[in-house]
Amino acid sequence: MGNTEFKSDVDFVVRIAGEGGEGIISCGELFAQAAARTEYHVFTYITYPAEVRGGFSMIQIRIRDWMIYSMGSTVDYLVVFSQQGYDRTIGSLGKGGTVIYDPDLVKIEEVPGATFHAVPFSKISGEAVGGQRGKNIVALGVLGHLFSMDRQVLEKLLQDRFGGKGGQATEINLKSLAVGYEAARQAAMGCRFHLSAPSSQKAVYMMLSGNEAIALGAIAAGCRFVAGYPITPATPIFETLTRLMPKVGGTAIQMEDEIASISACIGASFGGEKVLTPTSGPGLQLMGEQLTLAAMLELPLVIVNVQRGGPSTGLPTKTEQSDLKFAIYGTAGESPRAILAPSGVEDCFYQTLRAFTISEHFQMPVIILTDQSIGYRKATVRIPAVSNITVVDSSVPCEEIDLPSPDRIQTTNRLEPSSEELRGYKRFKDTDDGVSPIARPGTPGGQYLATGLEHTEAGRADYSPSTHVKMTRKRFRKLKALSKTLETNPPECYGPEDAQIGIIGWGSTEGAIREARYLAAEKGIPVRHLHPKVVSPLPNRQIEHFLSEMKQVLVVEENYTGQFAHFVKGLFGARPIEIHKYEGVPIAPEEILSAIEKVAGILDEEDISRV
Amino acid sequence: MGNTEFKSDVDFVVRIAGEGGEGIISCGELFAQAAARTEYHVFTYITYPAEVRGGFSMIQIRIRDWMIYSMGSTVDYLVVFSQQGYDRTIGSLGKGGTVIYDPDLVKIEEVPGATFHAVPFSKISGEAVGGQRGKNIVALGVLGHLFSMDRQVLEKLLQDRFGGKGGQATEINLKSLAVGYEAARQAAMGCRFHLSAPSSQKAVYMMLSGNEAIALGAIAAGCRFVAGYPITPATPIFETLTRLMPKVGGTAIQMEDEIASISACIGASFGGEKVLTPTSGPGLQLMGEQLTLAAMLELPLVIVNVQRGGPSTGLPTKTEQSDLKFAIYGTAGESPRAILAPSGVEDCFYQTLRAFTISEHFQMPVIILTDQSIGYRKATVRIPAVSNITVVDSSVPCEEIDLPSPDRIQTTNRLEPSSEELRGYKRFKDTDDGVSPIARPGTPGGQYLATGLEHTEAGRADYSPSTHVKMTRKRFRKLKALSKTLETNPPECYGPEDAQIGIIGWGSTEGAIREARYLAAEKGIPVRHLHPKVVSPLPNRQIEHFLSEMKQVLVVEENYTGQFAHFVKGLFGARPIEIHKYEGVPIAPEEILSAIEKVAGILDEEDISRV
Amino acid sequence: MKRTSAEYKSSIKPVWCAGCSEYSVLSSVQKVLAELDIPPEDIVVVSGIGCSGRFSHYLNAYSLHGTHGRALPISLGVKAARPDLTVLTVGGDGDGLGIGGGHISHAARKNVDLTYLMIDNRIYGLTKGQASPTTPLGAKTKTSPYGVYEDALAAIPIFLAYDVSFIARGNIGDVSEISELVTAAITHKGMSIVYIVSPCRTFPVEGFKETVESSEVVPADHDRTDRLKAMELAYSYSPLYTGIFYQIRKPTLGDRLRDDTDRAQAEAGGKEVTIEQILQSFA
Amino acid sequence: MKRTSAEYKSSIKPVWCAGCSEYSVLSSVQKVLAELDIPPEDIVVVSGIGCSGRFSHYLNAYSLHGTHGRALPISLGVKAARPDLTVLTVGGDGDGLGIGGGHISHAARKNVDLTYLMIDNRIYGLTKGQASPTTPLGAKTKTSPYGVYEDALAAIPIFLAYDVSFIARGNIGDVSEISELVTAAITHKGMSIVYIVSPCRTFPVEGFKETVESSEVVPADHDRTDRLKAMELAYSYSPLYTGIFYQIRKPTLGDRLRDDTDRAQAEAGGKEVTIEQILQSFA
Ligand SMILES: Cc1ncc(C[n+]2csc(CCOP(=O)(O)OP(=O)(O)O)c2C)c(N)n1
Ligand SMILES: Cc1ncc(C[n+]2csc(CCOP(=O)(O)OP(=O)(O)O)c2C)c(N)n1
Ligand code: SF4
Ligand code: SF4
Ligand SMILES: [Mg+2]
Ligand SMILES: [Mg+2]
Repeated sequence: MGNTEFKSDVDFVVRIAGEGGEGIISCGELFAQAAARTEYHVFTYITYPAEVRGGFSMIQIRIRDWMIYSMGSTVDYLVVFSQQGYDRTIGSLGKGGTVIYDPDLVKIEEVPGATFHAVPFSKISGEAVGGQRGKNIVALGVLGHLFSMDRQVLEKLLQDRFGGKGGQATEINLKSLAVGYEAARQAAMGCRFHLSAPSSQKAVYMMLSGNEAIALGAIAAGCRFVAGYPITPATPIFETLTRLMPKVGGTAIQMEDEIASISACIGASFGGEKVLTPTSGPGLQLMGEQLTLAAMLELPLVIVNVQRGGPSTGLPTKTEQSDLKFAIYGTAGESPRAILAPSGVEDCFYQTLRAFTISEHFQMPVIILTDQSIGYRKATVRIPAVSNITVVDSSVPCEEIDLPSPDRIQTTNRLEPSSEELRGYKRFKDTDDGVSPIARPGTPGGQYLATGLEHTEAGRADYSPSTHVKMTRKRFRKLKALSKTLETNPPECYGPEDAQIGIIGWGSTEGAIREARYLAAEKGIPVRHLHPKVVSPLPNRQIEHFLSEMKQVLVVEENYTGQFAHFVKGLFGARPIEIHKYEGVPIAPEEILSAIEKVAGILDEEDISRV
Repeated sequence: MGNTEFKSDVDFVVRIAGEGGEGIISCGELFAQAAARTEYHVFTYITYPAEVRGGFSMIQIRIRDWMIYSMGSTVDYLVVFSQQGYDRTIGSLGKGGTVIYDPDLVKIEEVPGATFHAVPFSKISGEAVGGQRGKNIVALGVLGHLFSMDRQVLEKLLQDRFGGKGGQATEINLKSLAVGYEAARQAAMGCRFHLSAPSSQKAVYMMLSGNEAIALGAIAAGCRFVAGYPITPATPIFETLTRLMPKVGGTAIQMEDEIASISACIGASFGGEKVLTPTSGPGLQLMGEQLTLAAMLELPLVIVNVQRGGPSTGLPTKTEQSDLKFAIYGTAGESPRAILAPSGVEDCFYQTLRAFTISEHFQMPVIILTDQSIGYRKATVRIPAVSNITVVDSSVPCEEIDLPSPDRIQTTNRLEPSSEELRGYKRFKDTDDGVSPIARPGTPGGQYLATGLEHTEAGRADYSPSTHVKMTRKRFRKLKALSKTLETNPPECYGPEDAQIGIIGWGSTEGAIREARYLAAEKGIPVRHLHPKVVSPLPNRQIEHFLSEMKQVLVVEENYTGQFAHFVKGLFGARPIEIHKYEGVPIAPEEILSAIEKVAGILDEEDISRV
Repeated sequence: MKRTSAEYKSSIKPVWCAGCSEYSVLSSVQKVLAELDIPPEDIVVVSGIGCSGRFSHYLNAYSLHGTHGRALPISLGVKAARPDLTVLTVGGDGDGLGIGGGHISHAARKNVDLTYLMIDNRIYGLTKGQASPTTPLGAKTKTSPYGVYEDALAAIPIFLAYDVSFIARGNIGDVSEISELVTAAITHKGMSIVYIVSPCRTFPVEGFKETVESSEVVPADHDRTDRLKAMELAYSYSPLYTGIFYQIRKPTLGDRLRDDTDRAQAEAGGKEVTIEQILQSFA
Repeated sequence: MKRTSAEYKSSIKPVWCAGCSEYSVLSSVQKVLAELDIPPEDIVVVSGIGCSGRFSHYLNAYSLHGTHGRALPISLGVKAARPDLTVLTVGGDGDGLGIGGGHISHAARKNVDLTYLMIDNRIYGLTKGQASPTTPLGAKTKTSPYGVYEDALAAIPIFLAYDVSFIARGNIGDVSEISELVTAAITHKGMSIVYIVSPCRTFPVEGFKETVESSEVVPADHDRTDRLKAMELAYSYSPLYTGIFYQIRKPTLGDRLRDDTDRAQAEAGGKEVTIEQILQSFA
């Protein structure tokens, strides 16, 4: 039961806040990286401004002795570099929290029960390295002392990041680290917690962002062609892949825009490769025409949309779940595609594997819908048993392919025509499940025409009513086959089966909902939680079943119009309570808990009135 | 009551069919134009291939002594130029029909009760003008004789189209016309019907295609800037406007693609002009990013999407209603817009006027959703009382602006700031209905920043949660205000109020549904018909009311997935019977009638079982 | 066994207008492919939307008929992923210089090893006669009823400024020249453009036929690596020069990506890194 | 009363990095506008997305901060609809030559009377240091960890091939030159581009500073109407020439649209046709 899973002795949150350009994120990331090398689990959340410099920026790191599902809602240790950083985060300080601030830059107001340490980061950095460049690393030193971290570990990380010993940047940073440790000692900060003992078990963990997890998932799935164009917050996927693809013998090319990126992917997919292009909402808008082309040519293609706040350029560095309907319906005419929404950093890896399986198997575009909060969040992720990655034969039905898990990963390739099928080859053969063998260029006799015009089974352009009817049905039959496959998957349900309150969420809210469920359980309110990973097509029967068992259902999502709730209402006739957060920041477990409590109160009253 | 409205003595259908490039369409259009100059109403429907040459092509002309709502379902007079033309249309010949065919090119099979006339168009043209160029006009001459049309009328039309007398093209055509008349006389074809007496009442009618009606509506609304890129089947809107705009002092420029087209419109709208860009599905897909920009900058902008068969290049010359959800949801993030679906050629004119009113009043993009069948259809349209076009003050609430009608047209302009409002000017002021005054460049003190980033009321970029929440609500408040306005409009309902069977349709199916309703009434089945012109946001209360009064509801639309039905189900919890036609051709009244009859049968049985 | 043109014909009958010059381009390409002895299964042809866009339907090859203006980036993807294939890109003036105009410079920067046939009829043919980026100033078309109000683009100078590594112009009136140019282009290592002036029969543009008829082969002594001289020749409209204007050798995208891979794998001793190693590097 | 620079400052404080050269471009433009005495309400500035895209936030004018790569067609729409306004377009190398690269040739064909400031820092600044179309071959950036594998675009030759009617290059190191060029560009009737080389402080690109420092003004005797000569000068990288490369007179979009209108209204005796007349013409 969830409750025991939730028991944890160590669980605290560190936040570093200030202005963009002050090195806040790298300070926090280095701290998190060092923490991840201990026996503890680490989870980070980042907010940064759309400008290169200036604007509120922060990183939050949660450390715990058990799996972490959300960023946490209150802060235990707060490091602030600027007045804005202080003003905008002090309200999140939890009971008995600690604040470390630069007294030359930040005016504080004492908070009862909190501890305040003044550390003049700026001044210290100025004295030690003659400028502000070191101030974030001074702060890292202070944190190192506070959590009695092994200084060698941090030094090693600095060297890895800034180039070997002796380099100017490295020297400045090592110096800053040392004075940071020293400053904390002088300020007589007691050590709060020991983040030192590296555990043997931890060797099987990586520290990854959601964006990195997607890049790794693609490589594991056998993707060897990537074309992309930078766009916040999806850029790190592409950057990671430009670095890794050549290492594994693949290609990652930067194109002149998103239209060219998806076009190149279509070309490479036509050439027989597994392909991916990462983007965010504004970029996906430019891809629409090519997305339907891929659907019409029945080419596998994986697109990642790391959602950000919209509309238009909107809030480029903030999180939002507002592209769901757009991903499903955002193109002209009617063509099938699947949408997958990973629930967390680790899940980004597995849903990417699954996206390739679906895309290659059903020869249709698949969109992976994550968001800024998941993309930039870093978390400790178990290294999967890579030696267990097996490629199943392309003729294996999709429902027989294992869902990827740390223990077992099956990948698949697209179906190729047999030599028999090559005789009088019909590329778009109208089969039972709509899937027809696709010839790889270079295969003699497999030459065919792939046209975006409506076409016959043989690929010839044809606009007759009967052809359009037949081929529309063929293309959608693949979606139906996928739906059937989904129904046989284990339900994505958590929590006690006898609960009367249900919560449905999708994507990155999974952790917050899960924690809210644990918190509710502690208060004696059992809650059941459904979190489909494939958000289109939906596992209808599972959702119906879930809805039928609940007295009251909440739908949680981070947008204004209630996009997922619309489906729950439209497809299943339910009348859920909708919780929308659209502030550019992830929803917190407490916000969900308070909704649960309200609903529980109403149900109680109903019970009473029924007595 | 509809029934009397439907009584008609004259009602027949002429179809000309053959291959693209044979001049079939111009033959039919000239015939229709001549017919429209008589006292009768005319309605045409065109099918043509996506190729410049070759492929099945046809034009169907319906002539009637009363308003015409659909293309008709059976053909009375069939003129065929090619075997394909014959094979693909002979099945539509009605009882007692007449077929005129070229015996050198078409092999016929006698149909009982039908009359067949062999006229060797090709040979006649060859002999008369030394080639095939005249064969369509020979056919026109034959039709002229058949319906004892005034030869001078046709000659005048030929001269207008091919340049004055004496020109080579004109001479060839006049010659061909003469030999056509002669050939029919020789073939001893009896005159079937007199299309000669020009009526005095007819001076108030135009003969327009839906595409032309939109172009005229834009001009009447005060639109003076158009940017576009050719795309079938929307090109004629743009072509018409390139011709007309300079005449009325406006600008119509061709851009390098659809992105540039909508961008130029955004620029011109920012400059203070009423703007329009016409396109079709593939082009609209390219406009998504700029569409949300317009929504974010709160700029008025009218886009016409003449839908064609999809997905991808699909069936570029065929009709389909498959872009509805795309038009509503097809962009990233969440931003308001309105979607209007004209129901016929005449309505194209009025909904375009309305689109500008909504767009200018609420400062948001409006998409007009027509389709190929409406765009290329020609019909007789009453000339509105142009002297009654008045511009109402921009402060007049939208619900007080008259819906445009032949008798009275009110247009409106965007709200400008008063000199008071210019002091400390807040371009995006958060008002009751979300609409804030917009300064026209050139206005001193009105300078402001319009950014696609989230911004404050003053226009300054700001990504704080409170600003995003406030401004999202502000933008959507305009949509709510529009919804309220819609509820006060007269309901778009037809047929007896006590009917138990209801039909809901949208867009171009209006005429076919209407005729089906008349046909059903003749069979004693009363049917009520709801046909909202604004399809997003929907007039919710009106639809709810309609649904609550019906025992059984049919939703008719020309797509595969049932896009409008999805809303009827999702928003109103109804379980309608869905009629989807997705063959690239418009649904016929008979197809709808047969569904009505089935439903009526079921209701009867229910009544019986209840007895 | 020598291959024949016929092997490169698909079973689909072209629907171009009678007498359209696209027929000549098609048969010329089929002839060249046979002569170069490239197996049909190793050819990918990608075309845009337009009359010329139908090209892919009629060639026996792996054929992709995409969307308007995107034939080039699609082709680039094919070649980047599958350097073993011969890639042909075909499209019109509107497709290539209008909606797709932004892609050429970037394909040129990558010097992707493909051959692009741009068939310029100075009009939007398929959509029935609207102005294209090469329709000359003042010409009346369906979207310029009072005459085109924009200067026509000068395609060859633009390709030169993009530094496309092979640039030729062919005149559809001289099919054997077209065959020669296409052969040279396909043989060229890197991006090649054969720009074919080819008046449309059905929607003729004023003066175009005369310009084309005035064409002359570039002087025999023209140094093909001299970009500025090529530019000068390209700016001449009477005579309108045809032939190869420019041809240089520089590494192709394939060459450069191979170098990248070498550099990336150098630390791993020139071997592909395993997935296990990749994952471990994040531990 | 003479106008001052300050009148052209908006109330928003720039967020560019300390020492970023965008500050100089901004103040130079503000100075020029004051000197040209153009009322702020008659100025429209449209910018793309990027560090340079923030330009519109800081100028007191009717300012539009649009989407990535579309500043030019948006500006064109403003000017076509409102010929009375002064239109400034601002964007970066990625915005202008990458995603927006397809629009320049067409704005040039229309010779729309606006001034385009393209600020080239050879990098994607706002997204934190990825390769741009002008990042030189071999340079390491966040998306070219093994070095850029594409040739950099040569912007000036490309603008010349597009026949943009005014083309200048400015070096951000010489602010008074920038002011002169911007003045000349705004005064020019037709499309003008001032291309400013402007290294990014935060994401510096190898060799760029040196190239910029080597800059030299184009020879005083350079004939600005000589396109081929301008091309030759533009291909020189050391010295990197600055100043006006090309300037010709040709009718602007506004001029030509006015002619169109005249032709269209000729049959109606040079008067605007009424809506009634238009409708009647369809009867
Ligand atoms: C996105 C999009 N916009 C517009 C069109 C319509 N369209 C089809 S072909 C064409 C122009 C064709 O001209 P060109 O490229 O010169 O080819 P041609 O027919 O002359 O060979 C256009 C505008 C389209 N298919 N897709
Ligand atoms: C459609 C779209 N794709 C990608 C982006 C992300 N993006 C923002 S700015 C930028 C590049 C900026 O580079 P440049 O134009 O050179 O301007 P700079 O920041 O260097 O001034 C990119 C790729 C975007 N905003 N929109
Ligand atoms: S329209 Fe012109 S280019 Fe197209 S097929 Fe006909 S002749 Fe050829
Ligand atoms: S990143 Fe470079 S271009 Fe952008 S503001 Fe900083 S210094 Fe200027
Ligand atoms: Mg063309
Ligand atoms: Mg840049």
